[in-house]
Amino acid sequence: PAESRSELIVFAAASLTNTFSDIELAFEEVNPNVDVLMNFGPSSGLVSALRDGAPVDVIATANTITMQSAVAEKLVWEPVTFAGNRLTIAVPEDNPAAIDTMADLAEPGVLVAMCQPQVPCGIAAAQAIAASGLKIEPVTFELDVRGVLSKVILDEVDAGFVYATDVVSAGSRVREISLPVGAAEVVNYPIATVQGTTSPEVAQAFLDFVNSSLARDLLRTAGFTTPTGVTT
Amino acid sequence: MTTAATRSPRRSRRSKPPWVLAIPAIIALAFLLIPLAGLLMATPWTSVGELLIDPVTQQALRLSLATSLLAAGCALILGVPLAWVLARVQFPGRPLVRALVLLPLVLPPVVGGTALLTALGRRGIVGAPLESLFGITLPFTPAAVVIAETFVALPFLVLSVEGALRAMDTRYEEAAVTLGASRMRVFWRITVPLMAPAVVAGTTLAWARALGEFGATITFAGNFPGRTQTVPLAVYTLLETNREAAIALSVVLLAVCVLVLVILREQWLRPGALRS
Amino acid sequence: MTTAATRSPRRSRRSKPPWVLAIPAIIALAFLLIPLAGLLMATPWTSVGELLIDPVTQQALRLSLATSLLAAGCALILGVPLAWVLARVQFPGRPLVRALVLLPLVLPPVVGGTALLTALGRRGIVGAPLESLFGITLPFTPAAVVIAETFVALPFLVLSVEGALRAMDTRYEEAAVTLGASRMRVFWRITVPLMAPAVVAGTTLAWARALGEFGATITFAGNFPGRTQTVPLAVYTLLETNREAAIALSVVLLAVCVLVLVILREQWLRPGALRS
Amino acid sequence: MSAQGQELQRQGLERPGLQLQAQVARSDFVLDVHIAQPRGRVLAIVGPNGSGKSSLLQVVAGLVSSAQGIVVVDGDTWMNEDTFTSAEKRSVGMVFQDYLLFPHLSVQENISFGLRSRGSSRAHARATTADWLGRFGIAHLAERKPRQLSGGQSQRVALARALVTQPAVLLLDEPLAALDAQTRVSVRAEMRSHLSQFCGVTLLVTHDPIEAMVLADDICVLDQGSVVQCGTVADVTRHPATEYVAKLMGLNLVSGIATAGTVALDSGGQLVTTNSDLTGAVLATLRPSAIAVHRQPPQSSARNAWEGVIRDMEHLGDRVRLDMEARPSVVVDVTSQSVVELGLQPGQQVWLSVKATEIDVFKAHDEA
Amino acid sequence: MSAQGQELQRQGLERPGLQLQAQVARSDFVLDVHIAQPRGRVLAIVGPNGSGKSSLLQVVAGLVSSAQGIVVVDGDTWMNEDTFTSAEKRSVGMVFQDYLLFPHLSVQENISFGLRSRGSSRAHARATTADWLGRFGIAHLAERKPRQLSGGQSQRVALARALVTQPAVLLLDEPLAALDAQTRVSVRAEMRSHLSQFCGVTLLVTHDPIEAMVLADDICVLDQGSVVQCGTVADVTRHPATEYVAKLMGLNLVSGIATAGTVALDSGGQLVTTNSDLTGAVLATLRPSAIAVHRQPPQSSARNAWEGVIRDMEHLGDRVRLDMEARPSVVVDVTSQSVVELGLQPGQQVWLSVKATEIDVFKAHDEA
Ligand SMILES: Nc1ncnc2c1ncn2[C@@H]1O[C@H](COP(=O)(O)OP(=O)(O)OP(=O)(O)O)[C@@H](O)[C@H]1O
Ligand SMILES: Nc1ncnc2c1ncn2[C@@H]1O[C@H](COP(=O)(O)OP(=O)(O)OP(=O)(O)O)[C@@H](O)[C@H]1O
Ligand SMILES: [Mg+2]
Ligand SMILES: [Mg+2]
Repeated sequence: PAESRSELIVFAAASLTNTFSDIELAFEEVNPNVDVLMNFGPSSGLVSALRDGAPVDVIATANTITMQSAVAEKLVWEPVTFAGNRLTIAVPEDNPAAIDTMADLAEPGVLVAMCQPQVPCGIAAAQAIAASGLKIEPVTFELDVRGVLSKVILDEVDAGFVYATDVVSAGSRVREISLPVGAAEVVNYPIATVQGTTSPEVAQAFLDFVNSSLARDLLRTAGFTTPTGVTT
Repeated sequence: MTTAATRSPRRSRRSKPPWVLAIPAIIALAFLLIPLAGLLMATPWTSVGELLIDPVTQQALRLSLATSLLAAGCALILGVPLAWVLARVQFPGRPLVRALVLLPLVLPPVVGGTALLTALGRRGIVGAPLESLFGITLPFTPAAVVIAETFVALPFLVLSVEGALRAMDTRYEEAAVTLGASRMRVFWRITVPLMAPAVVAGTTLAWARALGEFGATITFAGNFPGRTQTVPLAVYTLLETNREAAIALSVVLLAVCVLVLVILREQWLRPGALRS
Repeated sequence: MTTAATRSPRRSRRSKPPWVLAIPAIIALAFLLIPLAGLLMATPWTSVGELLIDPVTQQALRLSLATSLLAAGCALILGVPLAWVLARVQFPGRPLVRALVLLPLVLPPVVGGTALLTALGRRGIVGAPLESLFGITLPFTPAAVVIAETFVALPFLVLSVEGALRAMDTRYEEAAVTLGASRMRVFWRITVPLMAPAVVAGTTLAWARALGEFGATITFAGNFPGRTQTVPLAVYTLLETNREAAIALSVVLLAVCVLVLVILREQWLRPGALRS
Repeated sequence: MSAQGQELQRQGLERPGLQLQAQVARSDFVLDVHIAQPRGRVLAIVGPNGSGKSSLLQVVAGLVSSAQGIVVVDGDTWMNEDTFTSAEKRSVGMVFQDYLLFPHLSVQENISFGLRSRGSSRAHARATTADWLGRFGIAHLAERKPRQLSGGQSQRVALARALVTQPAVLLLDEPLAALDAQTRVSVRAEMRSHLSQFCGVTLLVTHDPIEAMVLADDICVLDQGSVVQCGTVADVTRHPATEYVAKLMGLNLVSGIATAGTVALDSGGQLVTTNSDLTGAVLATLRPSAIAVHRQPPQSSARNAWEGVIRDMEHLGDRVRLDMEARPSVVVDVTSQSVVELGLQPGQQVWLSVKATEIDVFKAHDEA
Repeated sequence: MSAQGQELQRQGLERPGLQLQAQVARSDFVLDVHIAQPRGRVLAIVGPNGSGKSSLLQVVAGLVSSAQGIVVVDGDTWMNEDTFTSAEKRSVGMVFQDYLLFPHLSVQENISFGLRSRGSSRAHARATTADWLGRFGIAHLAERKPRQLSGGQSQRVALARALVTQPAVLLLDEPLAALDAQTRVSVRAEMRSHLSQFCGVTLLVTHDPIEAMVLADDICVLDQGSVVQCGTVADVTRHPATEYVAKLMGLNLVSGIATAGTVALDSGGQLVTTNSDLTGAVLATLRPSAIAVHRQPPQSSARNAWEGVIRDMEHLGDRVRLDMEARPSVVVDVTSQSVVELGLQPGQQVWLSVKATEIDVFKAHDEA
């Protein structure tokens, strides 16, 4: 805990909004001298901002690729993976196309949404489709997983490849159709201290807190998987 | 809508829109309003109440109102002179400049934010000297929100006002000049009042655009609740966690906007309000 | 810019902008252009060439141009009558309608797309009957792109034209009426030509806005290369993997836009082009 | 419908021409007129600024939706309590006080606009327009835009535009005001020949009494929204109902009580006339040129002589107009020669005389 | 600078008043004028539509930036090859042909605009404005907006607005054109009294020869951008240089070669005059009212008699103007009585006569 009241600026991927808001409150309870400022946005946008000189102490992204680019540019110190997410299929709550298995997505006339292949959820979905050997042709490549979830919730598509956490956050409005065992791709969420940070101790304290059991419980509730402690 | 056959009772004498015009107008209106109606139907009205008492929402609303009004003000102060110069001063390359002024409209907003960072960021062309000389950093501050909003809103104002200036009968200005009025006096006492309806309309547009600004703001000013999180950013954040609340918040934003517009239009934009 | 003291050589007699106006105008211009300059400096020019021969980019450019022009056309056909009705027809609730027409401007784009889905989507108020009766589904088609772009662009046109209509001297229309012109004839032969500069300006605005449209398009029309992926969507896609390429593509978009605007303005928007 | 309205409409059906009975209320001004004008005659509407002349024309054209009353033209009811024929369906031609030429159309397009609106073929419209361009001497301006015209040129185009459609009612709001003296004479002559062939009703607003006398058959004098006097040009000129009308016609008008050829003037003084039949309230007109000026009390055959002071002098071509402060106060026209010979100048005391035969006496009009 | 320019400027410094020598080229029109007008005198500029009258005023006001030439006022050079005083620094008052009242300002604000622009205090501007509102009889309109005024009311406000600042040069572009007859007389009188006190130069564009004669000291006649004749009102009236000028002044003008009292007319025919001194190219004027009309060849003392056909007739108040096709062609004014007695009508053949004493002969002007 720092002596005087200080600010800690955390950039976090948009999909972490709920959990990190809770973690912020819990952390500030333990460290009353620290005021955590959260900035949620798309992972790539966060790294761009960092590159452009945004005042950041800690950054958590929803994929390892963007974080690796930050590492390569010496923007951040070595990251740690604090959570993981599992690819799955979401269908609208009344399941209009009667999807039961991933194979049903290959039926003609079934509208499928997935992320664009440039972002982690798109890479994962593409890999899952490739692995399944099915001929699944999506109608849209959404820019991020939230776009996919929106389309499913609004019943505009019959199914979409999303993360387990999205199914949890959507509550009863979507149903999950699990991917076949082994096809469920996993993505990792890394977190790192920014190289230029003015308060490295507090940043480190926050990193530790995210990896604490309290935070892990919050993450698990939101549907994240707990990583096996590997650094990415 | 008052439409009537040729022989008709007294009060409908003047306004008989031809159906050939009324039909596309009604289609246009339906096209704009049905989606809004759909949005209202999808709005969980109970959560609007909750949202309104949530301090985060209140902060966002306050910030949005403050920054959008400031942005509209900046657009006004900077835009009216620019419009005047573009409309009235001959200089080489004017067509190009007039086209360039429109660009923030076309630029995908996130790229617009990036462009602002390249100019005013800590490593930017103007931002770097600003920081090293005066210690001022703009990005990720409320000032950055105002700048981002002004950047996207300015073209609206310039366009409206420039159009009005070109349509204006310049001989009123000539008449003022023969009465001994200096250029500044002509500008403030004749030009500006004569184009007041266009200035008000342009400022309204600029304000509305600033109020809805999202892409450039999140890129240039970040998304910090209470500091740079305007309502559109809050909507974006809420979409992640609570879709219904996000829609409800959008509807709140719309309501505020409609309220201001209706008041403003009744006051300022009545036909001839500034003329008679 | 031509500014000169009172005693000055011949050619600069007329245009002496007062500095008090020129200074804010220059600031405004700098404010708009420095970020654009920054963008140009950040552009990897070598990759622009590569981008231009990439079929995906070419598809996106073609789609963007086609859909934005269609959207501008739709906005024109629907918007001019709506503007006329709003400016000239008295009906109850008109101030409210005039404010509502502005809303697509304020709506965070993604919410705008959502609103369109609630109206025209598979389960939408209009979309559901459309699908069950005619088998037409709009989302994920190029038509949806045009619709999304028209939705955001329409208010621009309506505003420009309505303002011009209000500023117009209605006695020209009266004169035409006494010459036996029907309402339609008055509208097409007198009203429209007299407000042509505003219509052209409004359509230009609408087109520019449609060209840059992103949020509503991605939400309502999705993102499928060659079918619904316009240039702004391609820019976002590229932003994830190749920031430089994304900026380069934005610059290409801007270049197209400037080109069209400069040509258009020279042809149509010269001072008095339509009058003398 | 009111009994008056029914009566008017009955008349309208019987007598071709214009039957107008209308009220318009504006902020602090009320127009209330009743005019009946047969076809083939020109009615000049004269009156001071703001007396409602333009408003009257607008009522006939259907441009004032708030007008109350009745407009019947050649038996067609254009307006009554229940009916309102919209402006474009009324067969009117109108020339506006400030031209209102369509700025985006060329002169030739402006003129053919009405023909095309009323369904003429392109070729016919073009030919007719060319004819009118020639008549108005503006053929060389055919391709110009209105902003490239001088004031007078614009006015001629506006005139041609209204005349070309041969309307049932022609409404002219000071059509010659902006023309210069020379052009005005030729356009006036041209216009008179057109008006004499024209079989519809013409209402001509003008400030110029000569224009009214030259072009119109009848005159209607408006003041503050009401009709002061209506009648043929000769009647109104000879027997003006008010001093305003008399001045407009360049006459002196005095009122008084007549007894056996002598009129005791209301303003003091008296006049001897040759008309001994009239008694009671009368009006009398004195032509300015019929009044003689003397330095001494006149020893002439003129039966009327009175003293006065020259208030003001104005040169009018080869004559000088004296504005006299006297009983009665009159204006007097003398030749420049007389001015020199008598050494006249403002402030000077002189004698005036007029022959009894030069005084025109008539009963005060009922409506006055 | 050219020698001519230096000469003009030298003159400008010596003689207070306006020295103007300017060219303006427009699409198919070139204005090229040279005018010198001393202070305290009113110059009326007359000419047909499109002759460049408004353009001339604009050059003086500094509103035409493309003008070439020299403008010197009271020794101040407003324009020459090197100098251009911008319009707002020129002490001019201008009344525009179409008012140009500021639509967003009230009448009182319109009038005080010039005073405030030239630095008057609010109180002084208000008082002066109130004074002028009274003089023009428009005090009750003080709070109105221009769109609430009738045409004539607007014109009076425009007039007051230009006069209130007491400018060095007053430029009036048909200031009375839109006023009705009665108001015009009173405003004209008011204006004359102002102009007579006014010690600057006044340029008055007008179509109305009476207005020119009443208000102006000098007349300058323009045609197609050039000065046709310049001189005092009396000179121009008596000795018009061209037929146009004569017609404008209500006179007949004929040209010919004089030999011992007889003028052989260029248009055919001859006139006997009482002036036997003149020889060579001369002009002669005949007043329309000096010409007598006969049904038979006249057996009178009049030495000039010729035959002709009545082309057109116009009633002008108590006179009738005959437009004669004859040698020479003239206009003739006769009384209504004569018309009845002689049974005159268009197309009729009649005899004209004029006394030699009534013919004014003078040498053709050099510039004509
Ligand atoms: N649109 C209007 N709204 C309110 N008042 C008006 C309007 N138009 C005219 N008036 C008023 O109505 C009265 C009559 O105006 P009108 O134009 O008919 O007069 P006019 O006789 O044509 O005058 P002028 O000879 O000056 O043209 C004036 O007092 C004028 O101020
Ligand atoms: N802005 C302009 N551009 C081009 N030509 C013009 C312009 N203004 C006037 N003219 C032309 O210049 C000539 C002179 O116009 P000007 O207005 O000076 O005539 P004027 O004598 O005032 O006529 P009027 O008595 O009709 O007002 C005309 O042929 C006219 O068509
Ligand atoms: Mg009028
Ligand atoms: Mg003129």
